[in-house]
Amino acid sequence: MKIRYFAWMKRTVGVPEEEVAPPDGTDTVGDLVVWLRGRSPGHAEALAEGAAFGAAVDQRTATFDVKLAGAREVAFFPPFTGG
Amino acid sequence: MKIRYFAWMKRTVGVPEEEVAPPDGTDTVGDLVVWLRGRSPGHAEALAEGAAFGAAVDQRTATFDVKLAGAREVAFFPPFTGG
Amino acid sequence: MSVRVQEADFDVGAELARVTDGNKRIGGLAVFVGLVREMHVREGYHRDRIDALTLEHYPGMTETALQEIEAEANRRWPLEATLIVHRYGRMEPGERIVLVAVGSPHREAAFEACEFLVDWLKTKAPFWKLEDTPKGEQWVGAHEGDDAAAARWEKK
Amino acid sequence: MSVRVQEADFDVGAELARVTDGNKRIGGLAVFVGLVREMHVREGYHRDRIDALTLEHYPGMTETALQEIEAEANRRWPLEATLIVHRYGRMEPGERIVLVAVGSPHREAAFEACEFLVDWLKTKAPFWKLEDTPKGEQWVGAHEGDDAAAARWEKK
Repeated sequence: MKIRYFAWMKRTVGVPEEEVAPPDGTDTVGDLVVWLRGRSPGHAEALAEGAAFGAAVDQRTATFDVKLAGAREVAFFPPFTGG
Repeated sequence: MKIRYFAWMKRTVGVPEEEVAPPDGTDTVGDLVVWLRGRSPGHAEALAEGAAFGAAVDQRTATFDVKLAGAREVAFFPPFTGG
Repeated sequence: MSVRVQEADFDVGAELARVTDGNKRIGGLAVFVGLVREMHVREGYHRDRIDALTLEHYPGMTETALQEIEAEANRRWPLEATLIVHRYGRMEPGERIVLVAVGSPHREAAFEACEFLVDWLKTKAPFWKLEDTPKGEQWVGAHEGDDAAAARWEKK
Repeated sequence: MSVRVQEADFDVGAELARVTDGNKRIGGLAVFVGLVREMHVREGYHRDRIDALTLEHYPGMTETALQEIEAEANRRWPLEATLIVHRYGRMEPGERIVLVAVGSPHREAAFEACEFLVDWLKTKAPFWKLEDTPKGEQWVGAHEGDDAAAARWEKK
């Protein structure tokens, strides 16, 4: 599964993207966030509880209860500021 | 005093503009309308009571109670339809 | 602030460039371009095909009226730049009639002022439209919707 | 309907001509151009001078998100043409960031749909702004006003 980070989260995590193989039981976006926090202090900071960030599963905005089943790409990013 | 007519009023009156010398006592735009009606059947039709038209005195929109004192140009026209 | 009344068509890109170029305080530019439609569509009234539109105006008064409308928009909103270009004369379907552009630091002010200018110029500037249709010429009547749109900006 | 995400600047006049040319059913074209301001002005937060802005986006998702926003506008209003062009990359004050254009038979629909598109793309399309200021780089935070502006279009 490919994980992508955008804007300041990319800098805090330290990489723009990474391939990961989360353990069985990582069913939802929320589960994945919890698991990713353990990968490095940068991950823990970027994905901290209470940090304002959203997610997309296969390029569609997803809430943290969305199931990961079959997902190829999950992205994390701060609130959008385009326009 | 110059009188100008616009849009369909110009065609109904028959001229785009005319010089007139209304009699003493023609104090307001409304007085002028009444007096102009007597100039021709075209005037009477264009300026008929109940017809939807407005006026401007010296190029500023004016209601019929506006005084003519010193006015050089009075215009009559149907409601605006620009834009 | 700028107002122009002219017979010739205008170049939208060039006009807008003049509005914004060199002003780095504009964050949002709201623009309206009014065009001649090939159909006259007014709520259930008539739906005639239009071959051409002729806009008559009151030279002198028109410019003054547009300048007053523009000044009012600048009093009501914090604007960096405003432009009104209105054509007169004969135009065919697809041709541009009017351009209104408003630049402001904030997009909300730009949008509101642009709508205000379009609504007010329709009811407060001395223009009259004559349509050339297959049934002959006919003067466009005032549109109640335009009065309502203009009225929403009247100060209570 | 058309959506483009690109690094290069766009030619407003040429883009708008493509939207309206050949379509004689458009009576009103409402347009918004977003530009880089030299000052970051957010309610009492900070007022830093901006030397440049860098827009990051999520290629692929951005195009999909903009197409969905555009499709939603076309569902809500009777539109003849819509266009969104959004840039990414580095831009300096005065440069254009985004163009939104909406053509409709009716000016009210054109204005409403244009405002809707601008409000929604600010909160629903994956773009992030990084400001280059005399104090260093800083990511632009989400603006509560943008959320409120977008929320007014949410169906009850």
